[in-house]
Amino acid sequence: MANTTVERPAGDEFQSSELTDIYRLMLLIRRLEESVYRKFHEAKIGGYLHRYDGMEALVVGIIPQLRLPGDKVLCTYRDHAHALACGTSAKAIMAELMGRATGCALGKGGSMHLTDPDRGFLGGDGIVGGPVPISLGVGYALKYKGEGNICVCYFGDGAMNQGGVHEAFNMVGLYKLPVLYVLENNQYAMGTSVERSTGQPDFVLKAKAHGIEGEKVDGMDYFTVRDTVKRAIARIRETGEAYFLEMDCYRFVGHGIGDDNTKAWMTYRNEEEVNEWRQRDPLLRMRDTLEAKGLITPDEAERLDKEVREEVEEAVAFAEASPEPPLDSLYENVFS
Amino acid sequence: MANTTVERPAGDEFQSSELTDIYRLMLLIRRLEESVYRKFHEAKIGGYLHRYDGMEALVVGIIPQLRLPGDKVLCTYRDHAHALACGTSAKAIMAELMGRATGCALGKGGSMHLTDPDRGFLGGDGIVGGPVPISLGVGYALKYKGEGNICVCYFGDGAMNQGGVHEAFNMVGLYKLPVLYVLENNQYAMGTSVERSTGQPDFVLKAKAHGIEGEKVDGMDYFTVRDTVKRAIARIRETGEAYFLEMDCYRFVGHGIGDDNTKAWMTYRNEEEVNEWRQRDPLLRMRDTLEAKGLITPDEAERLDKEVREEVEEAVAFAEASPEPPLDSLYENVFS
Amino acid sequence: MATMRYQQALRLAMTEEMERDPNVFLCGEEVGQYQGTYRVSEGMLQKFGPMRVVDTPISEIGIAGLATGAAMTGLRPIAEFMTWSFALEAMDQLVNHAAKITYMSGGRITCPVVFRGPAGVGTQLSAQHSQSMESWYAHTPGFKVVLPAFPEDAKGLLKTAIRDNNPVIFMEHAGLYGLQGEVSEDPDFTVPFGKAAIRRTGTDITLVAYSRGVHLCLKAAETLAKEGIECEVIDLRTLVPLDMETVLTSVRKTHHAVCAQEEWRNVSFVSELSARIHEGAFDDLDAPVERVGGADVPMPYAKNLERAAIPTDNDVVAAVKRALA
Amino acid sequence: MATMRYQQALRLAMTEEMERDPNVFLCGEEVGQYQGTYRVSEGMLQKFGPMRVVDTPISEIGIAGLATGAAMTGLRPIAEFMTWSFALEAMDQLVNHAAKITYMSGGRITCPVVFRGPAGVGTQLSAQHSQSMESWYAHTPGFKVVLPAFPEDAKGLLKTAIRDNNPVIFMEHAGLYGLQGEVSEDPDFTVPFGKAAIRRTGTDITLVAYSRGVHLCLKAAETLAKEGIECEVIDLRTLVPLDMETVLTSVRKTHHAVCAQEEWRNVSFVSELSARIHEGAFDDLDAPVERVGGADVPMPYAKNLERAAIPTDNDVVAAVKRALA
Ligand SMILES: Cc1ncc(C[n+]2csc(CCOP(=O)(O)OP(=O)(O)O)c2C)c(N)n1
Ligand SMILES: Cc1ncc(C[n+]2csc(CCOP(=O)(O)OP(=O)(O)O)c2C)c(N)n1
Ligand SMILES: [Mg+2]
Ligand SMILES: [Mg+2]
Repeated sequence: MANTTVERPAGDEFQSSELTDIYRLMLLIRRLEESVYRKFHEAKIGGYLHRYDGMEALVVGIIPQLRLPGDKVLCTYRDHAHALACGTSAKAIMAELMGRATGCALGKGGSMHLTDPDRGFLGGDGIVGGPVPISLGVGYALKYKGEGNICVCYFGDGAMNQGGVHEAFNMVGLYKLPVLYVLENNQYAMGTSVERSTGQPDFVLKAKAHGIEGEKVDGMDYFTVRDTVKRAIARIRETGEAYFLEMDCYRFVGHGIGDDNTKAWMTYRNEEEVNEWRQRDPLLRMRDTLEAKGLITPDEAERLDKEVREEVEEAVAFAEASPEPPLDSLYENVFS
Repeated sequence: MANTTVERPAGDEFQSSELTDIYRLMLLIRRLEESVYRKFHEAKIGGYLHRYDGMEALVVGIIPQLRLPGDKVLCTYRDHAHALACGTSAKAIMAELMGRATGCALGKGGSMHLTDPDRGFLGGDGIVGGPVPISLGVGYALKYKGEGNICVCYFGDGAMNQGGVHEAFNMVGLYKLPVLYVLENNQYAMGTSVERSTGQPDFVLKAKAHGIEGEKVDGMDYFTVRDTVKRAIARIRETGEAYFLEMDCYRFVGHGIGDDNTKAWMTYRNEEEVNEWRQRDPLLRMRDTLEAKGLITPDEAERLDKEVREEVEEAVAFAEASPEPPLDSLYENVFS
Repeated sequence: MATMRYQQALRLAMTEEMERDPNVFLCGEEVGQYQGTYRVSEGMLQKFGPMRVVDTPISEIGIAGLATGAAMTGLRPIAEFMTWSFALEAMDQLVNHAAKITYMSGGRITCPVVFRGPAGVGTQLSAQHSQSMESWYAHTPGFKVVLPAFPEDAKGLLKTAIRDNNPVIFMEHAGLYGLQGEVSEDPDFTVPFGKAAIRRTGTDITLVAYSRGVHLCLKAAETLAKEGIECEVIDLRTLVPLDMETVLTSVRKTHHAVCAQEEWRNVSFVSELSARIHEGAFDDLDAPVERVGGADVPMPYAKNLERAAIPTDNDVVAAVKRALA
Repeated sequence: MATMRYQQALRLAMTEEMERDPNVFLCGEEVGQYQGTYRVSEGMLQKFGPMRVVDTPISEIGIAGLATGAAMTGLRPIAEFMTWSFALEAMDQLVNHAAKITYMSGGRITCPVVFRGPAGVGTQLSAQHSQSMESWYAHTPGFKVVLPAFPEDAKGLLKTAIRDNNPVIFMEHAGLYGLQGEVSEDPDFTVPFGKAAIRRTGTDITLVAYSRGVHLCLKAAETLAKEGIECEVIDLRTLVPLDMETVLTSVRKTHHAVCAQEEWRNVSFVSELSARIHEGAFDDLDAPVERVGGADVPMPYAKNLERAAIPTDNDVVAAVKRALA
């Protein structure tokens, strides 16, 4: 069905083939996280691990619209999905998570520090709010070079309470820099709900207070994200000014590998709430839409899933077969 | 004329005697700064020096309304006026500025670190924005003790761009703490005008973005400041919630002793502008009002000025006659 | 006496002090409803309520300001940093405010505040989550710096810290939270600052350490004992104030010393120890003081690299042999 | 060659590099329209325009992020801190970001950024404005740390810093801004990192210092020469990388050493120097290495106390006499 355009959803001028690619990417993200989780519990992966399950639309609805590597992407430690969307292979990611020399950061970064500058991915960041001051510099450099590129900077609802975010917002508003801010509002910062962490919950207002326009978006629906972002990116490229999107979403699993949604950690939310949000799973919604519109058949969907699972398994095999970093690399890369 | 109440300005239930006291305090602040300036150029005072000339209404319109020492005051390095208003003697201040053992901080703090906890004055702060995170803790302690006291925290327009200010505002908004924030908007942060330093110049909105209500006030008029603050303080004591006042004002002299309004330093403003603002000198406006209302005669005004100049001269004499701190005090007070 | 984990000992210290003194309160990220990231404050919110066990936003500057300002106003706050790495965000409030206010006010304002939380490395948390910076704090006048190595010290030193009238940097080691030990349950039991503990006596060489470094030294001492080398192991417990007398007395006896820590070695606390031992016991030393510390690199993620970056008891053994060679 | 002030040499270095490389730009508080708080960047806004000489709000985290992010994106920023004391506010961006990004990315991201500004004490600025913390930065892997003592080095080292592909901590001494000296006007003139300079040769004792400490040592050396004591004075110029070879070669010759700095002494760079000299030349030393540093107290305001807190050439003389006693 390639090249036949889809009528619904309105304003959609993407090719069906592109939509199946998007769906496949969502699947890949979900399956990779599931696999990563198992590998952690097999002690093949260490450190902290933060899964993106439930938030996929924020990545697949944005990053495929960028002109990488000219455009740049920054995000948090919850960064596996962003790397995949930027084009980093599952192999390079899985190898990084297993601390192998073939990892996208040579095994030195790990889960929180995936990076792939050749693809415009400037990496995850283990410090809450950390990417935002960096985005100020990236945005400044892009304006300085004047090639019309933009920076997309993801960060969490908890990060809105970091002073550095406000310093950077103010300077980005002052200098008028081409940055798209994506607030991954998954309702919680670890165990702290938005209401328990802010004196005023309207995040868009916090951006406006620094001279950055923005709006709130349903982050659980691919098409809504994609269409809003399309407008936002066009606006940024045209005006050169930053824009802020608060994306309403939810993480289906615990904050990190340590917070496993088990009873013990259910101090801040309950199963009912999680299940309610799971009804809005962006992955299932996407599949339903594609099937409803006849862009994909149940068999094709199954085939895609199988294909993706294989890709993830290959990545695991690749990583496990890869060597650890040589010991003398310990002292390499401290300086360029 | 004690005990005869004044009709104008409206809403004024202060005694005329109190108004002359206020005027005398304004005079004392101005004369002290003038004297301090001379003493610096006689090399009797060192370090940084930041004068309050032109901003007196912000101090005399607020601090006399407090219940010291239960209420607490925090401010910036531009703190001589605040100390005087809290009741620290000109002697103790001048001695501190000359680095004498009789200074309010034993000569260890200097101009930027005047302090007088017994009078509720928790001090100046040399770090831009620094007092605001501290005010969060002071406000928390006051709420914790539940004695109905409040904290007044002064800071500058340039400080609004410090991340710590935003972290603290958000937490003060979240915890609902009894703090009155007074933004001393004197239009410039050193050589940087407000427009050149912020992405969005409505400071009240910046406070609201964190859940703190507030308003903008003419900080050049004592009565306006006093009456607005009276309402604000009543509101804070009643609701226990913070309030934010942006006080529009101007510093008649340079930023610090190094920036002397001389041509060389007039890179960011011009004489016309300074002179325009000088037309609104809160000291002269106060005197005019008092004379117009017959609360003070020109002779009385002159007498007051003479009295104040003598008080300052005594302070200078006291400081010059005071010993330097003993050398072995160098290692004292590192720990309590 | 009761057997408990290092982590429980910390909780007991905070609980006892909060029961004793209504001005003591705890604040930090996830200390309350979440029961503490490392469960150190488990149950405390339920026991003391939200005014005294305060969940904060992710705002380290705010947390430091909250604690410092409250201390300046007569309370005795305990501020938890989720890990000490995040205290970097609050460095101005810590160094330019908490550490200096007493001095700048000529002693008129006291600042009785404890900043505590986990430090230490070893679970592949990579570069941004693997630094403790005790050398920085020890370098800065105005802080007392405390790093317990055992459960009993965790309790006794934390109680002393809470009762101290000054800003105390209290660094726990995440890798020691599970360590079991005998701990006094006497609410009056405290451990004084500035008194090192001799954890093992020996005649051939003095091993000086703190926090997890002490455990490396004890393990090394065992290994070396089998070879007939008797190590004296000194646990400093507090870096500020520092008990050099115990160290120098030992070195004058053994004529050799190794100083060990987990943190980066360059310009660090073991550098200071080395300098002071040479200054204080130069003529008694038969060999230069050896230093053991972490590799001077940002912490790598890969398990094998991380292992190579962290000092082990074997590194201490090797240093001892160099010293005695 | 031309005679100019330390401050002018810095301006010349920045100007030459900005003319040479369009990717170099300067940002910081008051660097542009105000002409620089200490006039270091005077005239540069007029010369290079607002895109390359960027006035910032009072937002140190923002300044550090601006510079670090721009460096990660291919530019070569120079970020000025109005004084190094204010860099405390940006510590997370400096330490957890600028210093680590290259390592965390396995070398795939480079971060060519210079953080510069005045440090140093002596004009009664009191506690919050009187700290440089070079010991902190030297402790932290990922930074190069540079502290010029003379105008020619100010120029040559700053040019090297701007051309370096790594984060460079470049500390100027406010008290040296007015110092006159001969400076090469050759735009290709640079001073390499990691090469100490012997400022005076001598046979009796080695004095090791950097920044203003070098001037204390030179003054002390003159005084001591009158008494027949010949000091060799070494100016390290860069603390990271560190040229220990020059230091140890000298100490093996003189058998005595004094290390001097202005900063607090406890757990500081002179502690590291002392440790390394003892480790590297123990058998050549006739006496323990002496350390001279600032008093370990927050800087007091009063002139007499401040004077007592800052090391002088007399303190160096005294240390030399202790060492030679
Ligand atoms: C400055 C800092 N403080 C604390 C932490 C510990 N921490 C890691 S993730 C996290 C929660 C962040 O929540 P949010 O910003 O909403 O992002 P999310 O995890 O929900 O995607 C915290 C407190 C940190 N990494 N950095
Ligand atoms: C964190 C920090 N950065 C920079 C400085 C240097 N500095 C001192 S005062 C000042 C200007 C502050 O302006 P504003 O906040 O408007 O207060 P004003 O001086 O106008 O009263 C600056 C940049 C400082 N003291 N602290
Ligand atoms: Mg969140
Ligand atoms: Mg101002």
